[in-house]
Amino acid sequence: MLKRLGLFFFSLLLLVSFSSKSFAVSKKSYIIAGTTDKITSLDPAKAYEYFSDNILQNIMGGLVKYIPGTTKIVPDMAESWKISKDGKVYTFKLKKGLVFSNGDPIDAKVYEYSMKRVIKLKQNPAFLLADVVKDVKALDKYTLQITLKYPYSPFISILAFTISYPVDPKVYPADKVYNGLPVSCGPYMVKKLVRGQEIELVRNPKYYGKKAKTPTILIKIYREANNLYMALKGGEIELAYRTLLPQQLEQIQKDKNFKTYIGDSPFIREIVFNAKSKQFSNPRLREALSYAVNRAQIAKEIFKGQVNPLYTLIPAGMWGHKDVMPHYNINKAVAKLKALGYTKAKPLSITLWYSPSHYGSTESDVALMIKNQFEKTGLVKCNVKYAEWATYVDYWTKGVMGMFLLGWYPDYFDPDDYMWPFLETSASPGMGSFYSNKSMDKLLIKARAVSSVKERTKLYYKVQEMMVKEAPYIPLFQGQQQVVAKPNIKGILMDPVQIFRYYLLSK
Amino acid sequence: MKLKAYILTRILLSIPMILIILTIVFFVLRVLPGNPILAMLGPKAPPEVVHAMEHQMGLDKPIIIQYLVYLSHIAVGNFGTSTYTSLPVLQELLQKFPATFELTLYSMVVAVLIGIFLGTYAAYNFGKTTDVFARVYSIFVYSFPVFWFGIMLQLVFGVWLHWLPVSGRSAPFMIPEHIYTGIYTIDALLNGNFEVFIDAVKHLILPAVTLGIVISSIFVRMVRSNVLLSLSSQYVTAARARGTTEKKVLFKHALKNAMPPILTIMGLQFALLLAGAILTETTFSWPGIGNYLITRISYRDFPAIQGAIVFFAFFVAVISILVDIINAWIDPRIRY
Amino acid sequence: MFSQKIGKNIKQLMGDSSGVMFLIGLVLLVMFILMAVFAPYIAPYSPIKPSGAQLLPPQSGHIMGTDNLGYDVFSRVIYGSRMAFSIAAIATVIAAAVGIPTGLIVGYVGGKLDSIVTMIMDSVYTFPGLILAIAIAAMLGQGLINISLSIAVVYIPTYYRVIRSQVVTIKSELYVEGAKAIGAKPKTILSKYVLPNVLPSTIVVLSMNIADAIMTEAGLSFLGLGIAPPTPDWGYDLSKGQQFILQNDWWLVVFPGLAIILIVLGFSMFSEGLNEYLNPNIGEKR
Amino acid sequence: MINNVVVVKNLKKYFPLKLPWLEVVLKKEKPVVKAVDELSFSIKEGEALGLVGESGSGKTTVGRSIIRLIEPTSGDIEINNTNIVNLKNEQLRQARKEFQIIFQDPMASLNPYMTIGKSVMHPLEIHNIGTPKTRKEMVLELFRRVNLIPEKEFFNRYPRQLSGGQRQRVVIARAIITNPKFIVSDEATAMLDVSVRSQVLQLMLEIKKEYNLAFLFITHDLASAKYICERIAVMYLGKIVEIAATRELFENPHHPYTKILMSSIPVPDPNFKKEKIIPKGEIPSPTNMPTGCRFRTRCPYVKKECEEIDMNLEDLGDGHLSACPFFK
Repeated sequence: MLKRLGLFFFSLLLLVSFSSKSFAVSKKSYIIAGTTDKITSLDPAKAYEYFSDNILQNIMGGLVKYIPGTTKIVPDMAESWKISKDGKVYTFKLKKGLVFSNGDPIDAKVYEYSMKRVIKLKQNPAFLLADVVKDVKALDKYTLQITLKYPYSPFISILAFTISYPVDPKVYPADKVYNGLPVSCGPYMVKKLVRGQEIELVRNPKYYGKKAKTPTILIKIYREANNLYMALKGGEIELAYRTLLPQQLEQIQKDKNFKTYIGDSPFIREIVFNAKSKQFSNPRLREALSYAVNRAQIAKEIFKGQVNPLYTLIPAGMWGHKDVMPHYNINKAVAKLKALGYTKAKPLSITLWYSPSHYGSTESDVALMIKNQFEKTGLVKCNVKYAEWATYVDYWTKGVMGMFLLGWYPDYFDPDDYMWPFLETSASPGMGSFYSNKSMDKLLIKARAVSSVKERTKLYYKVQEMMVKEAPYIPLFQGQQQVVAKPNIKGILMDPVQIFRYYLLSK
Repeated sequence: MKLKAYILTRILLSIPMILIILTIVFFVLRVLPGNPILAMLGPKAPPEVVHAMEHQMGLDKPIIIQYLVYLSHIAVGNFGTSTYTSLPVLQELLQKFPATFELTLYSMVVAVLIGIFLGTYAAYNFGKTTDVFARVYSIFVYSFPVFWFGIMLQLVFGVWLHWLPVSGRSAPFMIPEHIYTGIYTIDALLNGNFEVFIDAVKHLILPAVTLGIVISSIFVRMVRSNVLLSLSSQYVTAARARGTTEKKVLFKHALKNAMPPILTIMGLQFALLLAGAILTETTFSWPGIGNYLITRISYRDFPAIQGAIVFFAFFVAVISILVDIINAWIDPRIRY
Repeated sequence: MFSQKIGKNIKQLMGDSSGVMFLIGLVLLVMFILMAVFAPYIAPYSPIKPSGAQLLPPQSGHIMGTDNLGYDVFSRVIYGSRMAFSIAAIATVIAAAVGIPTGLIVGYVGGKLDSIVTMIMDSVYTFPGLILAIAIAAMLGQGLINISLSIAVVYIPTYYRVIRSQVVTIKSELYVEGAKAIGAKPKTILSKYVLPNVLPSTIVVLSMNIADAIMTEAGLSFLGLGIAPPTPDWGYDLSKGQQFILQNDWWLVVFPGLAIILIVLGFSMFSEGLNEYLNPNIGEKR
Repeated sequence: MINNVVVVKNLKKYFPLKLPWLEVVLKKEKPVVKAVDELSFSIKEGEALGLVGESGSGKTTVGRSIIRLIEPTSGDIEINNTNIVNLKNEQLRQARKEFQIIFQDPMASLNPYMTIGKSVMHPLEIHNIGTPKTRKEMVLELFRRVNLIPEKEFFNRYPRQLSGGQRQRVVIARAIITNPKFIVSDEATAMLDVSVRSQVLQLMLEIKKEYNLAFLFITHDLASAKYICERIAVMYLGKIVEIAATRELFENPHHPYTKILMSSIPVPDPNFKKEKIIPKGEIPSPTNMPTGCRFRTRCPYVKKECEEIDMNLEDLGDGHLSACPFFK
């Protein structure tokens, strides 16, 4: 009986494993993508991490948009706009006949409602509007007027971000985050969302712009890079975007069945020093340590060359970027540490913190490698500690950690977003550095008010040069965007703003 | 005592258990560092917003008040709202639960099948090769870390042989059209979609077998010793004397009479199964409550973490009540 | 006379399979203990410093290969035994130090106190231990003591239950009543009359528990709730190794896994044999 | 005038009945088992009082509550002119050196993890009698007295290494080492082989005389009681039904229950014919006690009036008391 039963199970196994590999992925009508990212919320008022925002960028639109593949901002739902002389009042003329996917109209009142709602709900990204917007008013059905608290030249970039997208007032409650299926106003709409498993996008027939190229996009959500890799190799998905392990990407680049697309990403990583902490209040010590960090080794050995060493906070490729920080030089690091009085017998004892899962599974490797690099000087004893993300956030805002790893993904594509939050006195506690310098603040405010890019570039050069002397951060590297896809998938665009446009995909 | 009264007693007795687990977790979570508001709003949030949020969530009240409020909410099935997704926790849990249930259900089936067959045969062939195999098996398998065993199966059947998918619950477009129970194998059949059913089974095999085998070590042992006991009893001798076939003796008489204690142990092992399910879900990216719990821990999503644990406690309580009731129903001596 | 006794005991042990099990378990345990104690002499490299190229497969010089940072896997497996032992030992000691006296006192005093404490302990006991440990560990954060503590909490009820149930039986034994009759203080009764009679089974539970604790620790580390790297730890190495499994870097997963299996096997065989030897009547483990 | 060492007045011990919690909650009156009900007796210096009865009659409960191993529900117990019912824990603990108990099962009454020497010495340590040096001497001397020879070898043995009779000698030694005034012997010889039994009985008799002890000798065996006791009390369902000097009781039993017990003693002479009176039926459940005379359900001489009488002991003269007003 046991034998018979065993045979039964074995044949069942065979049946199951060989039958029906035939689900219909070959049809042209859809593309199946995969990711390890997670969705928190698809309400523009709350969404504030890459994947949720990226989905919104495919199912919604705003007053303005970036031309795909560039950083140039052009009108989207707006027909045109005017900025007052003092830089405080923005007046938009909206296109006519715009509707949501459910047929409800999109007009200036809708925008007024949406922006006021964001500010009122006070969710995570709300500060982007709340900090600068004084008032939003629909002057008539097609005219929207936004008044700022002070002249703020990057504001137009914020209007291109998901936070400024319009929502249907009939569906999205004014006082609550909306959790249902989103009402779309972009190329796609969400047909099905099974959290932690998959999200299905279908063409929005009521979209005013160019129709999405492929009727259906299915994005499978995987827990880990491994699962994503497996699904890709096994033919379950045709495209993988965010995030394979460096080793996996390296391997798949050699695989002729797949095509790999690499582009720059505005994502940066850095070590933060808490300038208020006793141990790291001395800029000379921070400088000495920055000489000990070998970014090339991190990029090569952990990331297999898939990130680029970065020597300032503004990423390469963005205007204002200037390579200012000291490069790896262990002799200088040793000399400077010795000058500070540290010896082999009496080494500097420090702790480096990291958060294990927030930046992917390579994070502990990064921390360990930096620890080893510090210790290579022979004058440092470096501990490594970690905390889960929530505790980590708590620790840095409370100034518990003296030195820790952090990353930055821009909210709007402007050097201001890489300088102000890091270096301005009121903003830097949010970054955990508590750095404060009055002349620095003056420069930063000035750079916000000026609208000429040339002028601003000069100002940011100054800011970065000043930053080198104080070294409150050690920038580490700049990320890449990597997409792996079957060769027949077309329309993959490596966007400098890193908006992945599913609606351009086809096969 | 009547069965109804027994059931009532049993249900009432499980309330303190849930309450105690809930209390422990509540206080452990609150006493320790980490600010859920900051985690939710990000470090850029202005202090007044943080305070407003704290006020809105009642986190500025004394911890005892928070506790009582939480209890009163739980009592009416309000598990709070996730700070990570803003969705009602209960809704999220109910969505994840079928996956966990499906996994544990099939793992249990695997474990019970292995346990009953191997255990019974081992007892029947007491001292012979089968028996020695069964004993070595149960000791060895007991020492397997679930996650390690899962990885090994992934390696062999997924990576090397490419027979089975190594993760997830379904292939693309293979989620059953209409969800009735949330258990894909059942829903697929209800939908009449055999393709989806096969896909669901394929995804289930590795995780269910992993967990099932690891748990089966205990079943093999229990079934073996209980069947041994009942094989040596008088009714078995009597049955043999009547000329009943050996197969019938074994499965009808010996096994049947060994069943109540085995059932009890099954109930007890359920806790172990659930703990194993968390690790299995992680290993196989199975989108159940275990995975949910682990993910939310890093976001310090208090309501979600508490919710998941209370849910587990409920689940354990319900299962143990069921087992006790079934046992009481089978064997009236158990009621007292 | 003493050697004669030992000879008899070994014979008794070897007589049935539980004796063989006991011996195998003992050998495994001794092996791991030696490994932990003499780790610096056995391990060819430092477990927390890169010692070669990254992701080398097993070969001479690195008999278990290297991991993705170039650490020697063999050295990490050797040193990992220290972590396994320390956490299991600390957790077990804490659990026993709380569970045993509580069980003794509550079991002896009985009454309402007994019902309440037993209800609390039973609740924790019936709840899946790992899940509770996860919740506590996640909140306590990393560190030897924190992890040990979260594991200990889970095992307190195990000790409590074993001790209490025995105390309840022993309490009604005549020799305890006799001790009361000669005017012994409760403290004396507990320490001189009850405790010695409870200890043998406690030792068995203790050694079974260490196996469980090692397993739980590995589980916690696997979920990323354990010890902070680079401290060598089998569970952490396993979870790290799982990332590279698709590149066929099997050695990262197989060796730490085997270490866990063997040490757990060692403890469970040892305790099983010990159990049959010391008190054949004590029942199931969790 | 010889002093009363033990005076027991109206001793009661009721046990609450265990019921399912639902019924406990619902019922107002908590049902009890009246294991010992209004018992009174006294024992003089150097006197042994036998307490006999069937199993379930409550005699063991009497033995235990009389020295407060279990708390009596009510009543007074004077030992050595001290009412021990009122003693607080610590006072009671210290008073315990004055009264001791010998249990039925000698193996179970010794701690298996303590050498017998230590076991016997322990009371001395507890009550701080003698110095650590002299204590061992005292134990060894007592071992010689109870015939555990060679005493030094015995000192280091564990209970499991002794025979049943030897163990009971250890228990006796432990009971008398603090020089008590009063000893309860709870079926102390019931579990011993017949051959050993008489030796142990003999030892107890000698000890009683040497130490001038008051003895409560609980047994279901009338023959043993006859051997040791000056007086005997007969118990039935928590009540003493008859109490008299041993000889008087044997020659002149008054209560029907006593008569029945007498008739069940095995008699060595096969020719001696005795009137056999066998009680009808089973012993009633203590939770559901008959009204009036508790024995009436089994009494061969039962009358209608038996339903209404109180079971009070009546003096028949010479300290012979009986609870049956009808039977002559």
